Amino acid sequence: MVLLLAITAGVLFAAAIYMILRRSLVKILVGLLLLSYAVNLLLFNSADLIPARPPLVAADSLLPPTIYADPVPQALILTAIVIGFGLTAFAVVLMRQVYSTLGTDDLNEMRCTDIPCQEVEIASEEELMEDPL
Amino acid sequence: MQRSILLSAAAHYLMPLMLVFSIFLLIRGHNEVGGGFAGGLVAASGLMLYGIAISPAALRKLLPIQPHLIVGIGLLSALLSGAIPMLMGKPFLTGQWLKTPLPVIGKVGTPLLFDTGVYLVVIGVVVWILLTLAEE
Amino acid sequence: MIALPILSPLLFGILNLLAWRSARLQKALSLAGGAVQLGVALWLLHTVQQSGIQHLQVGNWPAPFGISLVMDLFSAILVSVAAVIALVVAAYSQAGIDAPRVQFGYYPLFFLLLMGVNGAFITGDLFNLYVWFEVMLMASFVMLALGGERPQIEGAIKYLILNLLSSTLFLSAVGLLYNLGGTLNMADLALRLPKLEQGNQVTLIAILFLVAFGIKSAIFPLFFWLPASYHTPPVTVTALFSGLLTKVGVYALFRVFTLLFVQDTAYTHALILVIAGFTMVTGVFGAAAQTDFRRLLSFHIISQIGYLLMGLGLFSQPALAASIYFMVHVILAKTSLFLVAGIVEKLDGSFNLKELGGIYRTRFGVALLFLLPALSLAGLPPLSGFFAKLALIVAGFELQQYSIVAVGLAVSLMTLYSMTKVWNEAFWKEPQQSTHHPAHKPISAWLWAPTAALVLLSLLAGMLAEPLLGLANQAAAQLADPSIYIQAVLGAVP
Amino acid sequence: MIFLSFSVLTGILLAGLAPLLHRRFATRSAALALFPLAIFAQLCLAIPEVAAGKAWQVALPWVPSLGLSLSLRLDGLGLVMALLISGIGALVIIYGGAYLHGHPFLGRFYSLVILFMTAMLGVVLSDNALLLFVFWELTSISSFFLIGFEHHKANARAAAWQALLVTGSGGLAMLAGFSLLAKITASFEISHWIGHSADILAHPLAPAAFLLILAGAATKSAQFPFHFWLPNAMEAPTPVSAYLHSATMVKAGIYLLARLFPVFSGLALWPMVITSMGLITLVGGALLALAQTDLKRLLAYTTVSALGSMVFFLGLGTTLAVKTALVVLIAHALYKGALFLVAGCVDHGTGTRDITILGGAGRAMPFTATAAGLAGLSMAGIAPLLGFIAKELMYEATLEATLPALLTGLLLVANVGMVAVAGWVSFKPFWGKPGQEHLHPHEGPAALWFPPLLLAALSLLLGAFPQLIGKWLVAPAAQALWQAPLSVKLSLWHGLTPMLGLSALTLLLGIGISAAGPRLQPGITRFWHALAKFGPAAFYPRSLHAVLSFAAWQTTVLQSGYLRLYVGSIVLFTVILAALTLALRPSQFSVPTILPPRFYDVVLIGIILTATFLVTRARSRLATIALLGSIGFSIAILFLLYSAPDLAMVQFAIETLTVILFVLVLYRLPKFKQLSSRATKTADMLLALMGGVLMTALMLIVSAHNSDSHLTRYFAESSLPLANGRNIVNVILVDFRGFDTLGEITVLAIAALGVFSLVRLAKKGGQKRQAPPTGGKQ
Repeated sequence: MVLLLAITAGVLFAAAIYMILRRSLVKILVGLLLLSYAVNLLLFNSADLIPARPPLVAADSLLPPTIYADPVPQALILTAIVIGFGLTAFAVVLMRQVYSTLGTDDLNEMRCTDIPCQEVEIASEEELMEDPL
Repeated sequence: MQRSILLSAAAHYLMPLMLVFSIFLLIRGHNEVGGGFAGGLVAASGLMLYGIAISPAALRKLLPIQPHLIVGIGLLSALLSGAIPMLMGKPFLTGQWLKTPLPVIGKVGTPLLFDTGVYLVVIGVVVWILLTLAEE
Repeated sequence: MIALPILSPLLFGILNLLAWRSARLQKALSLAGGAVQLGVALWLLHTVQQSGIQHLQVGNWPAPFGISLVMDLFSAILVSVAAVIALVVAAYSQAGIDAPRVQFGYYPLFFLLLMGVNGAFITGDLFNLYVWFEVMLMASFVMLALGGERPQIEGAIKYLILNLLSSTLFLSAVGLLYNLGGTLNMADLALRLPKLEQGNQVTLIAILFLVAFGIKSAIFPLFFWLPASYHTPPVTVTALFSGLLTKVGVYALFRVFTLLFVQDTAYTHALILVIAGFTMVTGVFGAAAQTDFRRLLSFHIISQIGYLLMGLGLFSQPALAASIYFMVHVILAKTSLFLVAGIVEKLDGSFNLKELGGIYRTRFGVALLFLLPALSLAGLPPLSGFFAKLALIVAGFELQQYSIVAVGLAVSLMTLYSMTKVWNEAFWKEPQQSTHHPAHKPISAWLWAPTAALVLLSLLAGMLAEPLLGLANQAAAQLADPSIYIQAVLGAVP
Repeated sequence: MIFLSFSVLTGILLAGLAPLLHRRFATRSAALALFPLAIFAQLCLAIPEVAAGKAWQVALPWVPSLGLSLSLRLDGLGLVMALLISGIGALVIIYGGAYLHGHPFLGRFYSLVILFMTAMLGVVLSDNALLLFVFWELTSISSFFLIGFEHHKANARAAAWQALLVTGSGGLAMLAGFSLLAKITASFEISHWIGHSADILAHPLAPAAFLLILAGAATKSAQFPFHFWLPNAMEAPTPVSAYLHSATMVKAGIYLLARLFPVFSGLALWPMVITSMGLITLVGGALLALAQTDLKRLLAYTTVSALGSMVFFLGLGTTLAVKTALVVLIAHALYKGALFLVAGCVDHGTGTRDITILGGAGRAMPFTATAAGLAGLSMAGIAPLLGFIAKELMYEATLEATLPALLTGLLLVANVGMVAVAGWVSFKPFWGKPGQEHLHPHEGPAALWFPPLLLAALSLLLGAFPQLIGKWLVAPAAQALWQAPLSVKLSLWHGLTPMLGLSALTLLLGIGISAAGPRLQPGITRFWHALAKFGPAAFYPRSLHAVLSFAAWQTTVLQSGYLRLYVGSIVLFTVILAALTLALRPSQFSVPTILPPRFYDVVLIGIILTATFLVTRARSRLATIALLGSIGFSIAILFLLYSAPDLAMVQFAIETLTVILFVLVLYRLPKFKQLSSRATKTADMLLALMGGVLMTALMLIVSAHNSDSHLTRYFAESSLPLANGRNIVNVILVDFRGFDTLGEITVLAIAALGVFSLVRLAKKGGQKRQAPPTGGKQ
């Protein structure tokens, strides 16, 4: 399972990188999500995988059973998931904002902060109103 | 967005149930599966369902205070739970427990206050984001 | 209590959040918060200097199980400088940040950013470092995009994606290192990593950390996000970022490459030295190609990061001390320059060097405020930049690393070139638009007074080079010998 | 002498106060000259002691950890320079007040001149090389501001910039050289270096240190191939040219070479490099001067030539040559300072500096003409002026050197040029035929003509009584170079010597060329123009341009604005570094033992892999959301199966929220388009695969090493007894590692705040940006 999980995480990483290399913002967003899945799997894999032995102390004992899953990576992943949610929420809204301000989600049209280019006119109201769904 | 009557009716009944369940999750979280995050997320889901199924305005009316204040109070109680032991000369976030356990809840201490803070922040954050997006 | 530099900004952040509706209250709170922060930081600096590394176990759980907060001299210096920058920027913000931004959470963000920065400086736990990085990043994302102007969100997109990439890499590296070392406490790791049979695996993970922190500190060839975004928000925000953000990345590099990854310095630190050289050169060339005041300064941030890394790559106590002093110098000087750029923009309505002009004639004071930190950055004696560079040169010669010294000197000349270019264009040249009358525009005292104070501090950093270098040297001594740190956290080393 | 040690501090203070004082005492502000005069007087009082071989010294620590101390030392060499600096400084302040009378920035002028003078005094008094460097750069920067004094002129800005960059680059090289010497001797004190010259010479780094320091001296003293900045610096107001660019600052390089003469003159490189550099500058400067028509540029090129001669004689290194260099230094400062000031008077009195136009102003400007005449005679080397003595010494020194014929011949050429130029600048404007244009020459106020007259008169006085400087100034200075007492006997009359003959020949040829000037000049000018594009003066803009175009090119390549290139290079860099590390530092790589996977695992991982593959190819937004959701939920189930129920719960909830968020937002985003070409996709795929393989490999490499976490046991054992909780994960979250959680909820709070501000503030901004409400659809 370690091997399987490592490969799965690797595939997720590869897919994430591929998506982040796209030009469309939406795809990049997908890439970011995949990236957080990949990291979570990586963290999960950083301790031995033990099926069906949650790190809980039974009601009648002071210590957990002799074999139990390592709770540390679990706590770390939980933290990472929640942080990841915050970042994703912000990223999603930021990208929506980009689209509504620029009228495009093509990153090749977002080079003005790097290279001098002429003022591109802001997307007109009509364009924004059009609901593409 | 279209609203189905069925969904809104469900939301009316589901929401309070989910809130109660979330508090249950929060309180027992220290000993069983659950905790501030899980509880907060369940509560937030319930409120979200309400907001989407009925209306964001209704959700806002339902809230006793503004969502950013919920977040602020949540953060403040988490900070407070850490600051209490500081007043007693212990390091930040040192757990302080009441000697006698309360009925139902069990042992009560600053970690519970901390978890409540987490719970509030999660609810506040989700509701805040939802209202921001839905009220446009 | 060394948790205070983290908790006090959190408290002020929350208070500002609760005071959402009152801009006036928030402004007052920001000044109070900045002052408290500075007081706490200086007191801690004094304590650390007097009685050595300070250490606290959060929640009273013993190390390495609970989270350790550790303040050695290096951390204390950076926390203090960060507090200075925070107070100055808080004051500058009174007039430098427009009402809508204040209305929409500028001040809460300001404090939470500071909280993240200080958390990163103080924590002794690798995963906790990740958390503080995220706090800082999240706050910086929002501050960068706050206002929603087109260049802002364009820049913010690039900033966000590249920094998330870095965070992911960082988190992965933490996970891998946990797998290898079985602990997250840095002191504990420092103790355990050298004992591992597979030292090369540690080196491999060190490379991941180098890339992850390298992106944050904007080194070559990972710096793209910085010039793409730093010039887009209000200059007040840029000033804050330039003073704090990349320096946290550099701090993290210093921390892990002096504490954890010191098994194979012949490889890792040589690599850092090469990267340092390229970072200096590409940064300064980037600056030479700019005609926008802020973009030019942004590229200079990169080039200065190269100098900071040079000390780490050389990896001797004097070199580390030189870098620490350099860091103090560059934070003060670069932030002042951004603040001055803001004043210039207020006067002349532009950041474009081609459109600026005439400020020396009409506003000698502003010109002086630019000139001092600019020349300091270029390394002119007897300003702080000169001592910083000299210390690096001497340290480099000591280790017979002549080529990096040559690069450093050449880059210094290029820095002089672009600083005097700004001077020629914005200050000496005649005003370009007859409609602008810079002479008659009032500058709020909230703008010039904090800037002047910071410039004065930067001057002092040059005047007081000896005590500051002494302090840096003490800090470097702690960095150069990891066992001091380990002992402070874990007690007697078994 | 206490006064002298405070003079530096006082000077800097005074420089800061000068504009205020000027504003307060407008007309009497030339009284600032009292400051340099006081220093001058003080120095004069010190002459006897110094001549007796005593050196006055004071040292205070400044930055001892870097070797920088405030150590000042006054010996013979420093004394000569300091006298020139303070004496001419006083005159220039008086002169400048009149020259720039009514100029809005006269206050700033005073300030800069005093700052410069202080810095220059610092250079010549410092015994610590770092301190010297501090002052050295201060002279460069004040020179920058003074050259650019008329900063509304683009030429002035460019010239100032050029001078700063050229001397600045030399300065940095010099700093490196100093640091090398400090590495060799463990000290930055110059007297320490002199004491340890044998150690230095024996060290393999000595030649490098020498060449680096030489670069500093050569750029400052405008030696070939760095000479070109000096004529361009004539954009400065004339008093500045007189003071900085002829009498003092450009002599800083000479001073430095003289100062380090005892350290380096034993080096084999010394005579070779320095004499040839000096000689090229000496001859080249004089010949270039012949092509000029502007008074100040004529003087500038002859200054270059004179500086070359000083360097040349220091390079020769004989006792006679050393004395010669010192006498030339003094003589040149006096006559050239005077001539520059005269040029200012002429400019002031006639409105032009073009010698083809000037002529016949002598009657209207008698004092200026007298000063010009005397100084010109000294420059031409005619008895009984000091220049004559200098010239005799020069010939004497070359005649006794190796290769006397070659050296003397070249010197003759240069000196002929000097004579010719002396004629053009000091006689033609006053007694020559006036040009076509009608000039109205008039004498300025005494503050303008008195300073040059005084300097010129000094040339005469010292020429007549050369032993005044011979005994009191030159001998002690030479002693500083030679590190042993030298006797110096200067006299006007040596009898009928070869030198006298050469002098006469020089004079004859020079006067001939001077008279033939108008006819000769166009030819010379054409010649130099033809050569110009190969010269170093053309090299400067060309190299600057090359650097800048490279910078621009590099920046457009690196900072292209394409995010995918940024991401790509980061991934590529990571992969390359990791591969390099694996190659150089191989790690053990063991595939873990494969246990037959459980059925659920295979199904779940199958779902994840399939969904991942599909999501990269998805064309519709709905499908994308569904696929992402299925990956997320599968991972949640995986967590549940492998003993992480809390994790599973949170993952489920978060996944649900994320999907809702996506639905809320994504439908406002555009449909997917195919934007990339097939080739790009293939390249990206390769890169992505490399990244994925790297991460898998890392995980396997690391898990090959089996270390158990000792945190786990502690947490398990203390969870209930110490932290009162049975759910260990939750206890870790709220207690053991509660601090992480505090940070984490802060991130959440910021994110919510961010979403709110981003949406609401942009909406407000958007309303501002809206076009006037003409065509809205509402």
